[in-house]
Amino acid sequence: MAGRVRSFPDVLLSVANISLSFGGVKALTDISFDIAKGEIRAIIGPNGAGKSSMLNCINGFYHPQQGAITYKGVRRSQMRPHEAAEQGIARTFQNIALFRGMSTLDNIMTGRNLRMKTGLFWQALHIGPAQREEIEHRKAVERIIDFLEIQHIRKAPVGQLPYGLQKRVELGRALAAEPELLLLDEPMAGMNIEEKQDMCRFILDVNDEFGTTICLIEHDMGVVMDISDRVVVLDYGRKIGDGVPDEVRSNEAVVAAYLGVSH
Amino acid sequence: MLGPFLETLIGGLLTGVLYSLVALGFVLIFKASGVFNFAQGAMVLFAALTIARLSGEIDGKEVHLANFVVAAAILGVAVAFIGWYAWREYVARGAGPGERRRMLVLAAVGALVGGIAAYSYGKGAWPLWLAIAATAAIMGLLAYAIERLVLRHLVNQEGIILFMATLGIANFLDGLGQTLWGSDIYKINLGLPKDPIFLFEGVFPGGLLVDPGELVAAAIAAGLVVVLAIFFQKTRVGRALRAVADDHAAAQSVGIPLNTIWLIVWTVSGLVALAAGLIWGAKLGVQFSISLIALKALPVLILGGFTSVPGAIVGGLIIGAGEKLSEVFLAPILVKQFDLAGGGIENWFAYMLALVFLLFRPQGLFGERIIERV
Amino acid sequence: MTLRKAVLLGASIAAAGLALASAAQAQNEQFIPGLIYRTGAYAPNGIPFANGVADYYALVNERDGGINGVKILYEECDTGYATDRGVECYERLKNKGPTGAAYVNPLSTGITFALTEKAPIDKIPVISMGYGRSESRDGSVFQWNFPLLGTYWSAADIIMQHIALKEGGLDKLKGKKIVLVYHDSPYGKEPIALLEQRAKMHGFTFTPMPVTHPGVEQKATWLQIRQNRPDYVLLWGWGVMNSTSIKEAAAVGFPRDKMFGVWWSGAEPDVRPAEGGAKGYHSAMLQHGAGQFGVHADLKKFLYDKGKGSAKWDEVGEVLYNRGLVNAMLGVESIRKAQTKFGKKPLTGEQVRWGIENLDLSAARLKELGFEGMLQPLKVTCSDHEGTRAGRVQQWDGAKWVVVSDWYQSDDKVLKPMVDAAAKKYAEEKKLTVRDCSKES
Amino acid sequence: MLYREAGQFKTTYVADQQIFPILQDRVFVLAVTVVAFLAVPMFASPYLYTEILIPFLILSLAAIGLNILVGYCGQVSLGTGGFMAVGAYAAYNLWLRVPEVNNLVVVFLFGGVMAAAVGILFGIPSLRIKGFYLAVATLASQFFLDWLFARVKWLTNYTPSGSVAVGNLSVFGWKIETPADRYLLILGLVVLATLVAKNLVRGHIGRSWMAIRDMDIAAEIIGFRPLRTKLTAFAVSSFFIGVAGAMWAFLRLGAWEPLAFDINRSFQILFMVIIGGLGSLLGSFLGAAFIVLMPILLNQLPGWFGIRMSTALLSHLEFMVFGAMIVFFLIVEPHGLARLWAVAKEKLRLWPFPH
Repeated sequence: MAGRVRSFPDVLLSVANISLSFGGVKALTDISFDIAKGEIRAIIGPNGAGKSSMLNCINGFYHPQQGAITYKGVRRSQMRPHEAAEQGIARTFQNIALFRGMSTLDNIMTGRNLRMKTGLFWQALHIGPAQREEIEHRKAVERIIDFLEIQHIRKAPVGQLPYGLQKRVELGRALAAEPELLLLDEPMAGMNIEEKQDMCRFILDVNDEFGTTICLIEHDMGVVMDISDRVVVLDYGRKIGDGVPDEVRSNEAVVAAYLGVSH
Repeated sequence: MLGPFLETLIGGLLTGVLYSLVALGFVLIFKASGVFNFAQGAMVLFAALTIARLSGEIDGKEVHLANFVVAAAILGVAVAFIGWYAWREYVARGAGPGERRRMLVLAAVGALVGGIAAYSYGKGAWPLWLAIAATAAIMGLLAYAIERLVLRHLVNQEGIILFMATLGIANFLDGLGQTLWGSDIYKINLGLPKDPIFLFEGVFPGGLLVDPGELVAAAIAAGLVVVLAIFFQKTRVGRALRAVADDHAAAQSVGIPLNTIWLIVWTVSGLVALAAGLIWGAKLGVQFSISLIALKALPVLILGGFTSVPGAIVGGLIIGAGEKLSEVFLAPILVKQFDLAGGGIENWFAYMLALVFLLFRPQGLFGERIIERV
Repeated sequence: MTLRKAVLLGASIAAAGLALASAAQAQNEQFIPGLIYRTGAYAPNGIPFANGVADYYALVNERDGGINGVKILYEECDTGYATDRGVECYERLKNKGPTGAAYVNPLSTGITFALTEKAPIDKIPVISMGYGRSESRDGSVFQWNFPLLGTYWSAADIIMQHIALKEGGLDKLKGKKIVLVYHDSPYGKEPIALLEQRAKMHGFTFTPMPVTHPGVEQKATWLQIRQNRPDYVLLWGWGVMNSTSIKEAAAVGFPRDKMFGVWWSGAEPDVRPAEGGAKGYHSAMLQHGAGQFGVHADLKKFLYDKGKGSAKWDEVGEVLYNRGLVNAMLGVESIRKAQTKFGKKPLTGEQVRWGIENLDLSAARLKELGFEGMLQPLKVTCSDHEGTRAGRVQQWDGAKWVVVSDWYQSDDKVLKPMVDAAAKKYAEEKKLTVRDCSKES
Repeated sequence: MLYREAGQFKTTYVADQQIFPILQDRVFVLAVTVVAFLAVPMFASPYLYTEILIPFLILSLAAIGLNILVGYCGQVSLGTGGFMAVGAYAAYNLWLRVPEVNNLVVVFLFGGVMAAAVGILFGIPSLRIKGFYLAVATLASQFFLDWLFARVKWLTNYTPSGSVAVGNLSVFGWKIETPADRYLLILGLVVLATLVAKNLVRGHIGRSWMAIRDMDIAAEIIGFRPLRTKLTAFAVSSFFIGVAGAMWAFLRLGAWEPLAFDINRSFQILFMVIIGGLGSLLGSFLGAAFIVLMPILLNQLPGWFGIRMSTALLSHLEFMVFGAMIVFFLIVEPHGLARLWAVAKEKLRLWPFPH
């Protein structure tokens, strides 16, 4: 079945000729592609293809040696990850990176951190602006909790939750930031069918309801082809394919490098 | 100016070798088990006290008694372990080769201790070699007890918990050492030469002072470092230890029980503590203060990296030289400039040196660069 | 439940303990606390002192049946030379016995400083024999402090006088270089003021060099000394620092006979570990030195022959042991003096304070007590809480301490103005009312 | 039966975000506070005040401070003693040089603020240095500050011995003289400080600390600025520690020298935090109680039973038992006494019908 066919005129982020290496080991070589506003963009490729490194470059965690990243029409200089977050880029992680010592609620509240402004003084007293702010954001977070259907684990320490729920909480944390660009690193890895379906639904809903642009890495080809608008294929740090799912599926290089293996 | 500078540099480097030796004990344990062993200083004290009291002249009833009590206690423990192992091996289930070897080691230790106990009861002061051998055995037992009673129960705990546990062990050892052996200053007589020698008296007025005692001590320490390096590079056990250091899971799969590794590592670092205690004790006299030299080894550790043997050595040299040079040449300037009540900057200077260095190289001198991933 | 059992057990144990503790208090006993240390970095020096103190009290109880029939109840508390532990010990012991602590010997300058603040409130005198704050000899300000036998300013002054005598007069000090190697604590810093004053007066250069606790790391210090070649090195060390200094001096070839220790740096544990290296080393004497005197015969007869001594017999007569004896004796005699006014019963700290302040030990009395040859007569007054300012110098000949000088008196022309100024500053900072000593009897 | 939360429904977020959402907890804490303020002064002896309650309270505050840094923000520090010293000496100099400010609260706050400033300075390396490397690096501050206060004569007002003393203290005109006065002042300040600490850790600043602690990289990626977050933790932590240091100097010691804040103090407070429980304010109190009381108890216990042993043996045994107990507690409950408490409460919730 073909993916959805939608059109997106505006480019949100474009990557031009990116190369990244760690002390001689090349992780990414000369990669270019763009992410359009409002689309669901997938990055696929075999293990070690450089997918996570690509996300790490986009949100400023790695600094490519060559190439440029343009976000919202502005060419980005080297930045720290929190600056990317401030510009509206949020993400989840391949190996869950929740704050294990905190509850679900608190974890999602951390997603609101960029919007919480009261200073040390009011925080220390926990009255007035600090309390108002806390409640206002609590309301927003409760909406996300409702959306993701995790009300029952609101106060549970995340470290003790099952894997699938942790992934969901992590998505919640990213959503709490109300990002323009949401990077999802293997959001469905290690899930069973049912959990995957739930997650797909959440991703599509996010995209539909909030208009959030999503860039995801995923191994499950079926899922990728179903939900994404366009797909980039990486192999050994190089781009070997780019286009709507049908194009990619018929791309010979992709089939040889990747799909050929799994089919 | 060059004369004093060189002289200070030499003195600093020689002191640095001794710092390296203490730091080495830290590194061995951290490398193999990730434990930041703050008890290293207490182990140095304990070993030094044991050697000093076993080899020192015996004056009066209490020492005899203490000797006897300790010897008996160790013998008892050793015999108990042997009995327990024998029971496990022959009664409870079949024996593996590892257990048989361990039993043999324990039997040897027991026999050694037994012989020593008998010897001591008749004679009094022991020859130095015997005291060292007995102390080595005791350090082995100590390592065993620590592994058995503490570490085994703290597997998979966070580093800071283990660190705190070693602080507890340090407290315990400080108390135990003083209870058994007393708190006076004791001598270890290694026969180190004492009279200073002066080099190049023709070139520099007054010559370059070198303390031959320190020279010998540094040589011993250097020799020990070489032995350890060979141990790690060339022997089977040493290679296994390095494997563990690199990857715990991999080591498990090679078939080395983590507990055994820990035991070996703690024993080895107990022996390093013994060497450090021997040298420091001969130099300064054996007393409670020796345990505080652990603090001197810490800047060496962060400078050289917690996991690097060469780092401990080079770091020790840098810290030793750095702190002496700073004290001799920088401190007087500071005192004059700021009207201070005296110098004494060497204590923090070593730490500051290490700290500033870390700002530029967070993984230490020889540590591997960490690539962060998410 | 096991938990309930444990709680019950704990409660009953605690109750039993409290009952025992209260039952143990006897009525006709004078309580004296002992803040000592037999552990830690300073134990080698703390132990012989503590033994001397304990033995003397035991002797008074055994031989005389107490002080005029009032038995001494003595309890040690180990401070480890740490100020906060010392304060805890003091607080724990100050109210023990029927009348509370008679006086307290902090045996640490740091603890003395802390207790100086507490003494006037608790009304317990602080005897800091041969240590403590130098200006506290001014009894008009420091009503409760008694730095008997000598302060550090006295000690430093005596050493300077001795050096001057050897050089051929105070004027010969001009241009000399004198270094003070000191324990980096209030103890070690005390003499600096006096030495700076003397340096100004006589034109020698004075350099203080601190050594960090516990003092085993002195290489840099002694390399500097070797490079600067001072004429004399004064040593204000304690515990293992002393022997380390002497060893390092030997290692850099600094002549030991140009080294002068304070009286806390002149005992057997200080020189013995340095072995041959200590030969020729000098130190000031807090009046007494090593050796056995009249009182030691009594110790042997009443304690050691009966196996009741705390030390080994061959340690009895060592410098610090003897100092413990002297320290205890001064306390006992103060109580005895106070009994003449307040009656032969257990006394409060406030009453004992009067006894110390009016202590007057003549040569005859010292002979009677068996301390002849160890002490000079002393007389404490309201304005002079030091009692005497005499001292001698001794030298280690490789096997024993030999007295090498006559008696010196610290020069009050130099000291008195300094004491007055420092005491005045203290009184002002603390907004204290100063006693008028001329009106005291 | 008595300890149940069933039936206590929260209808507003304010109610849900209370410090103690369960009614019984509120009652209990209130009762403890009332006892501490009103009942204790009725029976406490000077010894209880000066050697147990006062050290316990002050060191609890220091432990709270360190817990913020280590337990909440995950930055191990061995420089606590040094920061306490900054608080003490800053407070001393304000008290000495500006006699008009004869108000301990102001003096202590000043000590805290100065300690916070120094804490920020020494916290800067934490951006690049992590884990035990940072722990050892913080020793640099410990040794440097110890040295500073021993050497710079101005800081100790040129006293020859380097030991300084304070006296004639008052707060808003209330003269602090007796141990009871000191106790009440300390208690009041510690209760306030605890409240502030609780507010901070449950708000968004606290969450930023915990995020950095649990996973610093992820925290940065979702927008926390690592340096600013860590420095806030260093500042707040050092502020509390500085206030504790000033209180320790003024209200516990009265006269002090830098040795009062040496490295052993740092270790002592780290012990409190670990034994009490990382990331728990209650744990800071429990840990402080344990570490303050245990040596005193061990030292006195044989005496209470009429067992006479030599002072040396007693001290050595105290060392050994103390060390062994540390290890024992770490093995039994690595998450500290606070966790034991929580487990007990959990049991109590179900009592008497555990099934």
